[in-house]
Parts: sequence; C-alpha cells; structure tokens
Amino acid sequence: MTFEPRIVGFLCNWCTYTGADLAGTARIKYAPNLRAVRVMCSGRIDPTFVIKTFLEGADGVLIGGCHPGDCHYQEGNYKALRRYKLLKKILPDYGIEPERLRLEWVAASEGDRFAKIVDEFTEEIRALGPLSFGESIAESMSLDIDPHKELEGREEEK
Amino acid sequence: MKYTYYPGCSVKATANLYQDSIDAVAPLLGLELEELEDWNCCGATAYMSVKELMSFAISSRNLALAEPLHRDLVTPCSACYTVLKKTNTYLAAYPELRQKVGKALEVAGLSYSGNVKVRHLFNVVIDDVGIEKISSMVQRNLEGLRVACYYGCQIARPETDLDHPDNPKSMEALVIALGATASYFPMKTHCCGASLMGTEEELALRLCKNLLLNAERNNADVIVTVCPLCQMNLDVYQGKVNKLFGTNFHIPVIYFTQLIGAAMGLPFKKLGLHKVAMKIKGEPKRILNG
Amino acid sequence: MDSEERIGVYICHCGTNIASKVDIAEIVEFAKGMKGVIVAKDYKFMCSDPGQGLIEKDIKEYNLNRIVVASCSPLMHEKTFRKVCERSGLNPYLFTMANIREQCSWVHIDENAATEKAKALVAAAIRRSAFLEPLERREVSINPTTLVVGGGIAGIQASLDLAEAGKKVVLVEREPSIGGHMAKFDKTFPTLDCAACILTPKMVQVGQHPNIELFTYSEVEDVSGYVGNFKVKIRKKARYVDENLCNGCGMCMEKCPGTRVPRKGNVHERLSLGPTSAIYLPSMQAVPAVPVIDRNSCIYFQKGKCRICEKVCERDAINFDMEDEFHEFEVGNIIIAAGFQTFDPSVVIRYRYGLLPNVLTAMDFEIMNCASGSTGGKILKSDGTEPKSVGIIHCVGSRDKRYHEYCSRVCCMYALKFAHLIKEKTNAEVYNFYIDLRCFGKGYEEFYDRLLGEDVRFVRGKVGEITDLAIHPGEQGKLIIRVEDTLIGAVRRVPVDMVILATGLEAPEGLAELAKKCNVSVGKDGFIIERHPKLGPVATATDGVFIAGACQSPKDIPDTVAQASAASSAVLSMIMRGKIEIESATAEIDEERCSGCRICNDLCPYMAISFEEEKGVSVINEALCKGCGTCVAACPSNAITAKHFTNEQIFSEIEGLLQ
Amino acid sequence: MIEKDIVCEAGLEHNFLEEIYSLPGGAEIKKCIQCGTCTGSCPTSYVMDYGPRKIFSLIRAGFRDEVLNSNTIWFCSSCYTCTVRCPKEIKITDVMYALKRLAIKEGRTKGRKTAVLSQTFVSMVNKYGRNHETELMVRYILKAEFFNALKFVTQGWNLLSNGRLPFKPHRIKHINEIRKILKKVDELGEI
Ligand SMILES: Cc1cc2nc3c(=O)[nH]c(=O)nc-3n(C[C@H](O)[C@H](O)[C@H](O)COP(=O)(O)OP(=O)(O)OC[C@H]3O[C@@H](n4cnc5c(N)ncnc54)[C@H](O)[C@@H]3O)c2cc1C
Ligand SMILES: Cc1cc2nc3c(=O)[nH]c(=O)nc-3n(C[C@H](O)[C@H](O)[C@H](O)COP(=O)(O)OP(=O)(O)OC[C@H]3O[C@@H](n4cnc5c(N)ncnc54)[C@H](O)[C@@H]3O)c2cc1C
Ligand code: SF4
Ligand code: SF4
Ligand code: SF4
Ligand code: SF4
Ligand code: SF4
Ligand code: SF4
Ligand code: SF4
Ligand code: SF4
Repeated sequence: MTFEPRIVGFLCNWCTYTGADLAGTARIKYAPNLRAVRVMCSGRIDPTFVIKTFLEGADGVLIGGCHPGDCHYQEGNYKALRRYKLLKKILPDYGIEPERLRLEWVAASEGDRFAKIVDEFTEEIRALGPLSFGESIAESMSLDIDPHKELEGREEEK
Repeated sequence: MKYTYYPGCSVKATANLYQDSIDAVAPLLGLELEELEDWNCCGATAYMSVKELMSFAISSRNLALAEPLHRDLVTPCSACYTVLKKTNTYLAAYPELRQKVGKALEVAGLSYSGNVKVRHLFNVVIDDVGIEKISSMVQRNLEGLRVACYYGCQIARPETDLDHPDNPKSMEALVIALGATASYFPMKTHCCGASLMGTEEELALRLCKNLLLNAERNNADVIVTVCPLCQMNLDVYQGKVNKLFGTNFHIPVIYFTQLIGAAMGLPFKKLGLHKVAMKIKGEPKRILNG
Repeated sequence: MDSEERIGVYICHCGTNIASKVDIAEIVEFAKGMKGVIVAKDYKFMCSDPGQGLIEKDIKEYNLNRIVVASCSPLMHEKTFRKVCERSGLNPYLFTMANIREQCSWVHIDENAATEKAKALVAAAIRRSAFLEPLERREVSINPTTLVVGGGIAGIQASLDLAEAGKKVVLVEREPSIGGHMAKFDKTFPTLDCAACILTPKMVQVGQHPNIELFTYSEVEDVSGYVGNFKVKIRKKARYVDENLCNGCGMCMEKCPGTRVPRKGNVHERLSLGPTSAIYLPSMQAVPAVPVIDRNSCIYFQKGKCRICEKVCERDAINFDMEDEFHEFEVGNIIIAAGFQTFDPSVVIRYRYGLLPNVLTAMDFEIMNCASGSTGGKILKSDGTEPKSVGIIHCVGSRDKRYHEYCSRVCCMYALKFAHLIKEKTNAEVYNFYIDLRCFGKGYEEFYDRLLGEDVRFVRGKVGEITDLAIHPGEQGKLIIRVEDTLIGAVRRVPVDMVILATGLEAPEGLAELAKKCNVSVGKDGFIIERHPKLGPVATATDGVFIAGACQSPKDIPDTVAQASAASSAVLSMIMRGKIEIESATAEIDEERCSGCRICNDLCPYMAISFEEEKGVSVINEALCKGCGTCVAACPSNAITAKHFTNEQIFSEIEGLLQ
Repeated sequence: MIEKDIVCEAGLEHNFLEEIYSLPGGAEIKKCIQCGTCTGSCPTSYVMDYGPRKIFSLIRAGFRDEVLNSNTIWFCSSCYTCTVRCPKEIKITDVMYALKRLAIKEGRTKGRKTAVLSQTFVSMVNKYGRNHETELMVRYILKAEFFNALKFVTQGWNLLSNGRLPFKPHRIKHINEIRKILKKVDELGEI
C-alpha cells in the first residue's frame, strides 16, 4: 500500500477557505489528503497549532491566507508570514523537516490554484515519507511544549 | 582630513592643469589626498560599451585596492566618479554580478566587500571643508567676475551627492563666497557631448554651442567646471565651435579648484590657469591674477 | 459543561451531491460511537424545512445542547442552522458545521477516501463542539448626530443630505470658508456650467441650515469611542473676528493697511480670489462671510501697532484677544471628506515653475480665470498682456514613479476645459501635450470632440523640459517647450507665451493624521483606504467611519457628489437601524495571565487593544475587536482567548481530524 | 513596393525582447508607456535614427536589425538625463550600453566611429591598465578617421602647446592583475 500522507490545512475564512469552496463548486478534483481547519484569519494561526498538529500525527501542514494586501483584517497575513518564517526555523529543533510546513496565499477566486497546491503538496509530503520523530525525541517531548517560549522576543524581529 | 585619491587618466594627462590646481589648493584647504597605489583606469563610458562584466571588474579593482585603507575614495573626475559609484550601487543591487566580479578579483588576489565610499572632490570641498571656511581664506577679492557654474552630467546623474540633481546651487554658493558673481545659467547640468567629441564631433560641438550661448547670453566671463571632459569640450573645442557655427565666443573654462586657488591669492601659473585654451585675458585676467 | 454535553449530529445527503461519494450510513454509525453524541441521523436535504424541523424536534426531545450538521460549506448555511438553534432556545454559537460537500464529495474521486475524510471532518466537528460556549449577541445604539470633516463639495453634499433628512450634522472645515476647490473655479467640465452658480446656493444653505452646526477655521483634535458612540473634540482656531457680531460689511478689509503675504512661487502666485488685506475673506462668496485676520500679515500682530480694523468696525466684532476654543460632541458616525491638494511642481525643476514667470499651475490658472479674482477673469501674462500662445502640459506629478504613480483622473478634462476657456477669451494658439487623453465620463469624449473642432492642438508626448534659451528665430522672449511629438517621431521646440502645468491631485496635508485619529488607514498613495474597492467604496475598515470625495482617490465633481450622497445614505441607514449588532466572537484578555508585555498592543489592526497603566495589563475594547485572532496567536503568556476560536476548540478539532 | 511597407510579424525577431529583458534592469522596458520624455530630453536625439522611446518600441516589436544597426546607440553620450526623468524609472542609459555591446559583439560597427574608439580604448586599458590619451588618439585616427587626420592635428597642437599632451604611456605596476581578471571574466562569460 502506498503511503497516504495526512495533511492539515489551516485556512483563513475569507480567502483560502472560500477558494477551497470554489474548487468544490467548480468540481475541480484534487487529492483527498488535506483536511481543513477554518480560522477567521491566518493571523490567528498560533505556532502551537502547527506543532500540535504534527504531534497528533500529521505529515504536513498547510497554512492558507489572503494575498498580501488583501487581508480581510488588513494585515493578519503579514503576521502569519512572520510566524511561518520563525516556525520554519524552529521545526528542526523538534525533529521535523521544515518542508512539511507550507504557506500559500490563495484568493477566494483561486479554486484551481488551491487544488493544484493541495496536489503538489501531497506529492511532496508523499516523497518525504511519514513523519517519524526519533524515539528519543518523541519520548522527551511532552505535550506541554511551548513554541512561544522559542519565539519569545523573536516576534519583534522582522 | 585624509582621503584616498583617485585622479583618473585624464587628470594625469590632458587635464594636468586640474591636477596643478588641486596640488596647490588641497593642502591649504586641509585636504590630505593620498594617491591610490597602482590604480587603474575606471573604464569610463567606453569600456561599458564593449564589455559589461569586465568594466565592472576593472572598476572594482580600484575599490578593492582602496578598501583596506578605510578612507573615502575621492576623485576629481566626474566620469570616474559616476563609474566607480555605479559599480558600488550595482554590486550591491545585483547579487549575480557581485558574485562574478568577486570571482574575477579573486584570481588577482583581491576582494571587495562594498565598503568604499566614492566621492567627488567637489562634494568633499563643499561638504567636508565647507563654504564658510573657504570664504574665510579668501585673499583676493574676485569681485566683478561673472561666473557660469557648470556641473555637467555625471556629477549630477544618475545618482548624486549634490544638493539637488536638477538644480544644484552649491557651486553658485561657493562662487559667491569667493566674491564673484554667479550668472543665471539654467543649462548647468546639460550635456556637453562628453566623449562623443572624439567621434561625433559635430554633434558634440552643437551641444557645446548651446551651453556657450547660454553662458554668453547671461554675460558670463568664465565657466567653472568640475570635470576634465567638460573642460576639454567647452574650452579646447571652443575654437571649433566658433568656426562651425560662425559664433565668436571667448569664454575661458576653468576648474573650480583654479577659482578657489585664485581667490586664495595663489599665482596664476601655479594653478595651471595659463594652460586654459581660451586664453584668460582682459578684466577676468586682472581679477584672477590680482 | 464538558461532562454534560448532549450532541446531536445530522448528516446531509444533499440529494446525491454528497451521498453519491460518501457512505452516509457509515458516517452515521461512526458518529453514534463518539463521546457525547446522543443522536446521529441523516436526511436528504438538511436545509429544507423538514430537515430544519428534524433538528428543532430533536433539540426539545433529547434536550440537546450541541448541534453538528455535516453538509455543505458554512459559508452557505451556517446562518440557517444557527437560526434553527436560536428558535429552539439554543445559543447559536453552540452549532458546528462540517463541510463534506464543497471540500469533500465534490472534489474527490475515490469513494473510500472521501468517506474517510468525511469521517475525520465529522469527528473534528463533534470534538470541537464539546468545547463550544454560548456567546452573547451584542448590540450598540447609534447616536443620530454625524460628524463631517471637510467642507468641499463632498462635505457640503453629505451634510445637506443628512440635514434635510432631519439629522444633526457637525461640519468641520479647516479653512475660513467652506467650498473647497470647487469654489475657486469659474466653469466646470464637461458642461461648462458656472461653478459659483451651482455651488454658492449650497454653501449658503449649509451656513443657514438649522440642523448643521458649522465650524470653519477649525480642526478635529481628537476622536475616541466606536461606531454609534464616538466622542470628538474640535479646535476652533482664533479668527479674531466674532462670528456672532460681524455682519460682513467689509469695512475692515477696505481700511486695513496690511497686505497678505503672498504664497510662495512666482509672480502669478499673487493671484487671489478675495481681498489681499491682512484681514480678509477667502473669497467674496465665503460662507460664513466673516473675515479672518492673518497673523503673519497683520501689522498689529507683527509690530504691535495699528488696530484700524477695530476702530472702523461698527459692530465691535474685532477681538485681538481671541484664543483657540475647544468644543466636544458625541456623534454616531463620521464622514471624512477632506478632499485633496494639488501637486507642487517646483520639485520638477525641468519645468521651472517658480523660476520662469508665466509658468503656472492649474490652480493658478483657475484663480486667474475666475471672474471674481484679481484679474477679473482675464487671462494675462505676468507683464499684463494677453498671451498669443499657451501650452498645457499634462500629467505633471502624476503617472510618474518619481512623484505619484497613479493617474489623477481629472487633469485631462480640466486641461481640455482650460483650452476651451483660453480659446474663448483670447486669440491664443493652445497646445495640449499629453500622454493619453483620459476622457471617460459622461459627455467627456463629446467635449474632446468639440475641442478638436475648436482648433486646439494636441501633441502626444510628455514634455522633456521648458527653457527660455532661444536658439532659433521666433523663440526670443518665449518659453520654449522641448518635447518629442511621439506620433510624428520628431523632437519639437514649441515656443509659447504661457505654460500651464496640469498638476495632479494628491492627498491633502494632514490627511494621514486625520485618518489615524479616526482609526482608518491611508494607502501607499496617501489616500484613505476604502473597505472594499468595488463593493465598499464609501465605507472603511472601521465601522461608523465613511469617506466621500477626493480624499478616497482623485475624482471629479460628479463622482464626488455621487460618493457623498452614497456616504450620507450609508450613515442614514445606520441611524435608521438605531442599533447595530457587533461581532460576538471577539478576543478577551485574562488579566491574571497577562504579563503586561504589550506585544499585542500594536498588532491589532483595529487598535482595539490598549494598555491599562494602573493594572499593568492590556485590555481589549470588544466594540472595536473584529475577532481576527492575530493578538491571540502572538501573546506569549497565552492570556488572550479568541471566543469561538479558542485554543481548546481548535486543538480538539485537530485531534478529531487526525484521530 | 506596397508589400515593403507592411511589416509582417513573421519577419520580426521576438526573441530579441527576451535577450534585452534578460539584461540587468532590462525587463523594465516592458513598462515603457511611450511617453517620449526620454527623447524629448535627450540632447542628441535630434540626430538619432530613432530616439530612445522609439528604440524601445522597436525592441518590443522585434525589429532587431533596425535597432542594432541604428546610429542611436552610438549617439548616446551617457548623460543619464533620460534615466533620471523617465516616469517609469527605466534605466535607459544602461539599455543603450547593452545595445552597444550587442552591436559590437555582432560586428555591426561599420562606420560607427564611437565603436572603434571604445574598442581602441579597451585594448589600451587592457595593455597599460590606464588610458593613454595620445596613443588612443593616434590609433583611433589610424583606424577610423584616417582621412580626417588633419582635423585632429589642430586639436592636438592646441593641447600640445598648452603642455597638456603627454608622450609616454603610463603603465600600472600590476598589469598582470588586469590580465588575470580579464581571463577570468572571459571564462565566466559576460552577463
Ligand atoms: C485645477 C482643477 C480643475 C478642476 N476642474 C473640474 C471641473 O471642471 N469639473 C469637475 O467635475 N471637477 C473638476 N476638478 C475636480 C474637483 O476639484 C474635485 O472633484 C472636487 O473639488 C472634490 O471635492 P472634495 O470635496 O472631495 O475636495 P475639496 O474640494 O478639496 O474639499 C475638501 C475640503 O476639506 C478641507 N479639509 C482638508 N483637510 C481637512 C482637515 N484635516 N480638517 C478639516 N477640513 C479639511 C479643505 O480645506 C477643503 O475645503 C478640478 C480639479 C482641479 C485641481
Ligand atoms: C466586458 C465587460 C467587462 C467589465 N469588467 C469590469 C471589471 O473588471 N471591473 C469593473 O469594475 N467593472 C467592469 N465592467 C463594468 C460593470 O459591468 C458595470 O459597472 C456593472 O455591471 C454595472 O452594474 P449595473 O447594476 O448598473 O448594471 P447591470 O450589470 O447591467 O445590471 C442591470 C440589471 O437590470 C436588468 N434590467 C435591465 N432593464 C430592465 C428592465 N426594464 N426591467 C427590469 N430589469 C431590467 C438587467 O437584466 C440586469 O440584470 C465591465 C463591463 C463589461 C462590458
Ligand atoms: S468685522 Fe466688523 S467691519 Fe469687518 S466685516 Fe465684520 S462687521 Fe464689518
Ligand atoms: S490690525 Fe491688522 S488686520 Fe486690523 S487693520 Fe491693522 S493690519 Fe489690518
Ligand atoms: S487625467 Fe490625464 S493629465 Fe491627469 S494624470 Fe491622468 S492622463 Fe495625466
Ligand atoms: S471607449 Fe472603452 S476602450 Fe475606448 S477609450 Fe473609452 S474606455 Fe477605453
Ligand atoms: S501580549 Fe499577552 S501578556 Fe502581552 S500585554 Fe498582550 S495580553 Fe498581556
Ligand atoms: S482579535 Fe484581532 S481585532 Fe480583536 S483585539 Fe485581537 S487583533 Fe484586534
Ligand atoms: S521616458 Fe521612459 S516611459 Fe517614457 S518613452 Fe522613454 S523609456 Fe518609455
Ligand atoms: S543617456 Fe543617452 S539616450 Fe539618454 S538622454 Fe543622454 S544621450 Fe540621450
């Protein structure tokens, strides 16, 4: 049996989630591996969500927000971008390949793009194989991890 | 104030009168100009027309040589100034270029990390010495001399350290501080034809004619310049302009350092003023020669 | 509450839309097995009346306190099902939806995979629902008074609309008179109707309207509060003339020995609409018709002696001791109508504005052309003679990355208007130097067509430079325009007597500060950002703050008036509603946990978070919060909760997805 | 004759655009709005076959020969006036340089005196590390202006009599460095 990656997508309500809906209304077919969590704004996406998702067994995480300048809440997506960059830096500390996390801007009108991204990302993760924490890492890591601690002070960095 | 000095090829040859006056004036202004050891040609406009990477590379060699000295690199030639400055800007802006130039310098045992500030001697005089200080050193009053301040292209464009790229006023301020009068001269940053004089003479002569006409209409006795190429075109070729257009201009073109020197009371010859092609005579000569 | 949750789960077939790809029976069974689920059912069309009825009945029958519907996208029917809950006495925020149509059955081919995914989505929804909490619906009432900032045609129109509807308006204008730019025009394109004839009556009406409280020579000092309940503070600058006493007789201006310091620029800048005395009216049609003393020009203020105006004023209206006054108001809505200013071309040295006389800006020309202006509407060169040729240069300061990248939208048309007026009043040859002629309004192309018939010359090319250096015969004493005629492909030198620079429109000075006070933002171009470029052009991201006229983007009078009326009707609709519901899913800070680091303070795009110095903690104003959650994710102390999107809720959703 | 006036799309070289676009800053010319500020400002445009504006139009339409054979590129004095005025901030002077290089590379320099001078200049710098103005003048005259040699004599005399014409070339000490750099650059390939 081929490996079927499990991917969680955190999608902002106004752009990416609506874009994903549009892919549906347009009946564009794509890989069934991504499951969405709807948040109001990509700015709400807490780094702990991402870490938690990996710990729960996801093989990949997609963050979807509005294109720069289009954020429904003005600039939440810039905040998301900043956190994403920091997350990319700290993921290896948890034994997670940074490629397993991806951020994409998808507009409400870009159903086809959403589908394409899901397909692409699914294949990428498939190629990476299942996420496995080394035994020791998995053991030493309990659920009260707090990426905030890691990020503290770094928020201010641009 | 100590600087690394990059004279450029022209100043060492056809513009040696510029060098004469710099040698005479710089020490009095407190400028220590230490010539860059073994500098090479900046490439000027010509090299850029033939090979781009190479022209950036040879221009960078100078910057690489200057970097360990940790001083501003000062040149009196506007063309060298533009080329060296542009090299800095482009190396910073285009990583691919920076990488290739780095590789080329490496084979010559050199490296450049972009930390040399390139400056024009005119800007150094205005910004570092300051007009106030210069005016306090005036020995000979240049009153009555009407001066057209000609900046030319390359000190003003594409980037500039002047007070304004289109309408700089610092040379006028300097001229006034020296006791002379600054004529209205709106074409102060228009092109004189630059190196086209050597190849497309008629074209360049026409540009010079317009500049000379603008100066004459506004009763300038002399034109003051900051660039060897401008001086050459407007001065040495002035006779040709007259011949081609049937005009009768006689407007000597001198360097700003010569004007400063004259105001400081330095002798005419020491400043190379006798080497100006349109001979300085009559009232202007009386004023400049004291 | 966790232990007592009683969840009802409803799986929709959506005809065959879902059922053909997803094994509904399997999902129902699966749901039944989950913790807290009391009933799990499926139905053909959940959103149909019987479908809704099914839920209502179950809520009562099983005493359900959580509802999960797995069907289409929440963007489609979340509201529908929330209402169902509400009708059954259940808080609407206790409802959860799983999207197994748009994001599942419609997009996947493999039935097994689709069913598996649908299960995960349902599990996530069920798990999440356990953590939901009821949220209160929040409403605020709307104060029926409106603040209008800026008294140009936009502000005038909006104020009159509101006042005529019987609502109170506070209109604040920073100049001594209302009227804005339009008050300085003689004629307006494309119809060439007289600006004064259409504007003056409106200005007078504003001045006299019982529902409008007019503050001229005043500025907005401070704005606080939120939609429906703003508090504004207005600074009324001292004009040294008592508005209640002055009857506008004009004696003071006639006798005043002072002269107003002319604006910077060239000779023509002395052009003026009103009197040039130190005590002056901005124009003879000014509203209010009460003069102002310009301190910088007044002999008394500068040298301590004079006070002639005081002596001649029979009404004792002059008061040299006047000081700035402050007034405070409570208003429900704000309309910003601060207009624009024109680009200052003296930075484009090659056009030599301010250096060569007879190089004018568009506003210089408007003032000169205005019948009540200092030349009596005559078009004259600085030497007092009539020009024989005039060049109008388009796009000065516009469509240029060095200045403003945008097109100013009105200058093509006013340039055509100028050409016509010059033709009408003089015998001059008129040239228009343009890049593109943008004449897209009603009757605009027709106006252009008319101008072509009037022998106006059009040269397509952006002017390189203007010089006074004559080289060719016929250029002596002229301004020479050097330009490439791009259609001919030749460089031309066009000698003219007068040049008019069609200077672009830019955001007026102080707009960014004003915007900030009102909690709205300005864009890269300096103009205020509207809520949506297509569907919300008069609203802003801040509820209760609206925009009208050129402060949103350059626009002509018809568009300005349309937008002003749109803004006033948006405000009226708010007032008529009386109340407005505001977001329930806001964020909340736990004072106990907040470490006072203030990281969140600057993150909020709506400035909803402030710092309480005494307690040393941050607090969120729920009336301003829109629930984006940005602050929540940033708080290092985990002190902020996003209601309806709490960490627990999302964590449990993640767990459900991956269980 | 009639056909000659109509330019057939098939006869144009659309790859030319790509060539220009790939140069540093070259892609900017896509944004040219044909306003003519450059040509209207250019001091030498009145003698050019096509002003800079038209050059961009020709490039975009694929008129490769017309562009590279035009006198325009050789009449550009590098005054940068156009560059600082272009409302789209296109680096026009740099594009002119790029076109010069392309024309030289393809040997389209017949009768282009500026090209000859530039090449002579380059070989001078490669030889000495500096420009030797006297030799440059002599060599250039021999190559390009043989029949006009006389007109240079007056100019030369003018300079000579004013002590402004050196006879000895100045050779930099480490000319080998220049040679090495040159070799490396050739290896790396021009950009
Ligand atoms: C030269 C020229 C000619 C034109 N000709 C025509 C024409 O013929 N036909 C046509 O349809 N359009 C024409 N227009 C466009 C027209 O001027 C505008 O459409 C119109 O003026 C916009 O009105 P407004 O109320 O938005 O702005 P404005 O007229 O600028 O009014 C804004 C008002 O707000 C005030 N204000 C600014 N900031 C503040 C503040 N912070 N606090 C308080 N008050 C403030 C200002 O003092 C001003 O009174 C022309 C424009 C120009 C430049
Ligand atoms: C090809 C094209 C592309 C465009 N692209 C854009 C764009 O990208 N961005 C943009 O901002 N604008 C665009 N527009 C302009 C845009 O379409 C209009 O601004 C907009 O549609 C106008 O909306 P409307 O409601 O006034 O008119 P309409 O969209 O025409 O709606 C009028 C409605 O009234 C109905 N109707 C007509 N007569 C009667 C009657 N007697 N009784 C009852 N009903 C009647 C019609 O059936 C129609 O449904 C484009 C226009 C075109 C032609
Ligand atoms: S201040 Fe007095 S004199 Fe002046 S207009 Fe008013 S009433 Fe007349
Ligand atoms: S006091 Fe001032 S305003 Fe009054 S008359 Fe004298 S100068 Fe004019
Ligand atoms: S409206 Fe016309 S003149 Fe004004 S910026 Fe646009 S194109 Fe230029
Ligand atoms: S008619 Fe349409 S296509 Fe033509 S200029 Fe007007 S807007 Fe453009
Ligand atoms: S970020 Fe958190 S801890 Fe810091 S001030 Fe805001 S609420 Fe308090
Ligand atoms: S949730 Fe968003 S809108 Fe609300 S306070 Fe936090 S950052 Fe501001
Ligand atoms: S100035 Fe710039 S935009 Fe205008 S024609 Fe020249 S290159 Fe094009
Ligand atoms: S740089 Fe060249 S093309 Fe540009 S204005 Fe100067 S001479 Fe003309």
